[in-house]
Amino acid sequence: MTTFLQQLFNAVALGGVYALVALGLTLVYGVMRVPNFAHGGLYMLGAYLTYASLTGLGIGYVPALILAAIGVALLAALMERVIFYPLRDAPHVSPMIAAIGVLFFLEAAVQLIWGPDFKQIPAPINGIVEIGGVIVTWQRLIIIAASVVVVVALNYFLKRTLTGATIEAMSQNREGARLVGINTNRVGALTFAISGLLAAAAAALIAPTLLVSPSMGEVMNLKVFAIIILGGMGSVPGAIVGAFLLSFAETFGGAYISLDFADVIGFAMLVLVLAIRPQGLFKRGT
Amino acid sequence: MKGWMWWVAVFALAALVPLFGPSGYVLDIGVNIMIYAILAYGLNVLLGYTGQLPLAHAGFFGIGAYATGILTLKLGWSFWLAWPVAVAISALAGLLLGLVAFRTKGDTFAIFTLGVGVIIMLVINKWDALTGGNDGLNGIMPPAGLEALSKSVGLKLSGGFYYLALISLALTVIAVARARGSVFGRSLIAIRGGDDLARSAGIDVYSHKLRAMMLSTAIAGFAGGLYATYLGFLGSAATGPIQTFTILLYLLVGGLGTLAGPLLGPALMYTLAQNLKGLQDYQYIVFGPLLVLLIMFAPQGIAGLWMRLTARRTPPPAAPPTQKEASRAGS
Amino acid sequence: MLEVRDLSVNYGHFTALHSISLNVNPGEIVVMLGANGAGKSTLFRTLSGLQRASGGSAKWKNTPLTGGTPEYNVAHGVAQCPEGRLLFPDLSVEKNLRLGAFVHRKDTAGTNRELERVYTLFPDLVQKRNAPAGSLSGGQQQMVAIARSLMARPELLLLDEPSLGLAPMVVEQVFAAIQRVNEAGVSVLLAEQNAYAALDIAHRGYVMESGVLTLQGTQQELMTDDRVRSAYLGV
Amino acid sequence: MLEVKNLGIHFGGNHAVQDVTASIEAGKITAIIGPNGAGKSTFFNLISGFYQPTSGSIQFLGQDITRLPTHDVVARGIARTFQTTTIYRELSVLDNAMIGHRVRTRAGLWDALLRTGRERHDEEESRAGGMAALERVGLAAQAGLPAGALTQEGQKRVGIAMALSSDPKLLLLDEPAAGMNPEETVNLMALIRELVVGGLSVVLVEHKMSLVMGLADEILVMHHGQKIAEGTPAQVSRDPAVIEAYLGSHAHGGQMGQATNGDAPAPGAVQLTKESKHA
Repeated sequence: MTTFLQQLFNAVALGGVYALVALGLTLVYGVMRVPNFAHGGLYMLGAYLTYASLTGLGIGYVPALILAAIGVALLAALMERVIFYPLRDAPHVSPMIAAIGVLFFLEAAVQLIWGPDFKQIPAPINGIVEIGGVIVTWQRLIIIAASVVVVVALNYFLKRTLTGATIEAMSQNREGARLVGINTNRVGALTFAISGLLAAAAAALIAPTLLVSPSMGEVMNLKVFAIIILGGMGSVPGAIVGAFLLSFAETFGGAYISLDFADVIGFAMLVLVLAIRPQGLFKRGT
Repeated sequence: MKGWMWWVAVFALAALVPLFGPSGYVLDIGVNIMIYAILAYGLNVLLGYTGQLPLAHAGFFGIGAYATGILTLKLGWSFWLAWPVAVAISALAGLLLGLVAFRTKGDTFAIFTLGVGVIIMLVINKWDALTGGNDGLNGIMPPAGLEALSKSVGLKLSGGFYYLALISLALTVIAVARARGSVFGRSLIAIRGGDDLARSAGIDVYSHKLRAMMLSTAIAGFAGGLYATYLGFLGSAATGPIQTFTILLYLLVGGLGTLAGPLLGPALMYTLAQNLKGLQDYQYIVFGPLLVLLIMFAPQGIAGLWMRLTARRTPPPAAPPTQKEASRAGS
Repeated sequence: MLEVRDLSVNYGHFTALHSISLNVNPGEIVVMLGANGAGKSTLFRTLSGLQRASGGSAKWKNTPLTGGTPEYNVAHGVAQCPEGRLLFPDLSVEKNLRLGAFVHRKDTAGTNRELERVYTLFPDLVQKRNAPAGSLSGGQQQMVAIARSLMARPELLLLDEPSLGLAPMVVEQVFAAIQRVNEAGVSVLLAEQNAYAALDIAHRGYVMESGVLTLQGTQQELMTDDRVRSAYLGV
Repeated sequence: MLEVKNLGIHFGGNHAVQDVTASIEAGKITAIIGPNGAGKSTFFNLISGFYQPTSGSIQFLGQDITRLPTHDVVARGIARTFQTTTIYRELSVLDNAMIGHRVRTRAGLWDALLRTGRERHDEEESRAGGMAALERVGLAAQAGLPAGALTQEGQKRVGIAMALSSDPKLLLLDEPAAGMNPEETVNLMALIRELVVGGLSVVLVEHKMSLVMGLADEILVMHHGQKIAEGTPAQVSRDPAVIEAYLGSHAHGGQMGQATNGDAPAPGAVQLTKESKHA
């Protein structure tokens, strides 16, 4: 039972991080219809910017997280302007391939600047807490709390603010959005910025629990794509549900079936779902 | 000069290379380029001709390579038997993937196949008992008789491998050219223009896509078998998405949907990568932006640019060759 | 007033609009009649800034409508309620309406006032205000679409095929609503296939065939002109 | 030759086509007309096998083709074109036509790789079939040009040639005059007539009434997903139900003699109670 609860905590924390990364990806897909393969690169960069802010600038964990999030957000918006916007009318494989180019560029650039070795980011609060016999690290609690806060904030932004509504409006009807006077170019850039922000925040949150490396974005990339396909591409609730489905499958599959094959289980689930329901679990109407 | 005469000339020149007694290094680059080229030809069948972006390509390369390795090492088969069987296994695996994957289209197809690509790599990486896991497979032998044959004509084994790769490449080019120039191949081009249009033209889109997938993955497995016997050892890294993306880059540079592109791209990019020695680990600092610029400004690659230039220089042709198609998938 | 002078639109080699000139005076409902494919939607898309003109000009008061973007045209008093409605189906009715006032986003009080006004114009929408727009019936969705474009507080409303796919009873309601909108001071340019119903509420009208205006006249003149029928039925 | 019985399809709760029964005669030009959103295109997509109907049946030359996939429908002898000019612009005109002949050939991947006799035979036959189709539409001289280099009208003809080279008995044209200038439309009408004289049957969906009235032998009128009238152009254009569907009725009681508010519903007029969102 304790092991079970232990795993449950791990799964929730992991699911929170997956959700943050996947939400940005699904928003971008909804608004721009671009599967942004560079998204994992933004996540990875977020971890490195956090690391650099901590070690280079010597600032605290929270300011470092914020700085990294802002930096990556700006870069993502730039990417939209310079690459994806010009490619909006190109054949659909073009933006995908361009995004792959960006992913590798980011990876190589990070490796050039910070080297190929693993980096470690110290946890802001060390130690563990015991909750009802279950031992949890503070960092996991921070991850869970922070991801809840960010998801709630994002939800508030999308549902309660007019700017947030423009994002939803554009993903539901692009031309309708133009007709009410929404500048769809600006919304596109904004959505990319938000996706970068979320990815970097997620990276900064999870970084203290793992080793930071230039290739960490690749695996995450594949997982969040699996998540948004599972949830239905462009669907916000789908991304959250998909994130937890994957984290639970990985965590419990890893614990009770085989740790070696934890990653395989996630992708196998994806393949299985798609084989049965090619449109994902939450089909969007557009 | 007619199209096929260029090819004969290129292959004749390439065949002369070992006779001048080049270093093993030069021959090694040649073999690597040819393996990559074969792989790119396979990708081109699906991406360039059929308009589908499969991101599990290196996985099938891995299936061919590992099948060859396992059959020769663990079952003691001769390479000459294991290789064609490995090709068949890759084609069959491609069929299985296609049966499911072609229920999806466009972005979802790409991402779905990417997921499968990762699974293939992970399974190879984790299935220690069969694949050697992280340690990989070691000690795969060169093809039986290749060394003796090479010696008998005064070459080293590396020269023998060079010719083996060259013949394999020639076979691939012939196969792909024939497929493209056929009734079947025309239907693939039709599918590239859009499923609905192809359907209404009376083409059984699903079955054509499946066969294109099998040809594509068979060629990938063919390259994989060659790779296994040439290198002698296998690791799972060469079977993952990174490898797929690398081939994609090579193909784009060379020219998507062209017959020369899958050879030109690897020839140029692999050589370039070798010469950017200091940059080896960071080659994507250059290649990443290059990929972006290519897809934005020259989506037809070198072969496409060449065709556009020559087309402009010559007076308006009365009947341009039918193979001169643009690479864009939209219609 | 709306002044369209020699407006042309080409799609590649195809001429969709051929040197169209027309005007709409303040306070008028002017109907643009014509069969499907005559070029009405192209005209509307051009006036709202979605489609670039190939030649000629269109002005609302002194605002040029052909050079800019939809944002510009909406902000300068010309809103389009498009064919097919183009609502945001998963958003609530009220959110659709609030987004309609996007160009006045700094003026929350004004938007709230406007919201009350459109709810009095379309009382049916009040109880549906929190329902997703996509869940409404076709007629109600059309009401939402018109209301959304009114939220931009336009002086000129471009209404493209508001009766499309609606049952006659509902068409009647929609047209009554258009009349109320007009009485509230909004000029209306209405593209309609449902010629007689549209003429009932219009002051004047034009008939478009294959991208050319072939007929114009007052309500009475067009009502009794057989050429209107032949514009639709070809005989 | 084509018998449609109680055909219907709904997307979600929306009945795009409902309970349509009609028969299309061989050797004639049948036009399907109706106001925007009437379900014409959906009906068209049903008979060409693009959509699977949710009710009813379709028989072609006495055989049931209701749920056949599109390529089988083409093989049985029904070919279609698209509303927008969808052809392969980067391929030659002849290649476009040859693509349409695929359904009459059987050579597959193995034949291609091994250059079998069947491959050579099929290739030869595709070429001949493609050229024959190009001759029918008057493009034989342009066979070698890239299709994208042709005029809009030429590209339309390429689209028709692609359909013709599958050797159809029935040709479905989806808004053939869309995007065409008046003089091009006239040429196109002449072409369609020639094809019918040559023994082909044609069904077309079209908005341009001048084309429909001048060309069609039979007209089938749809409104709100249902058939509301059928007959010759003269009959149909006098039919009150059609006039009402097209021009609407007066919201507050009409002044025009013909289209009064429905005191005397025309025979065949449908009960317009169901709302339909246009598909």
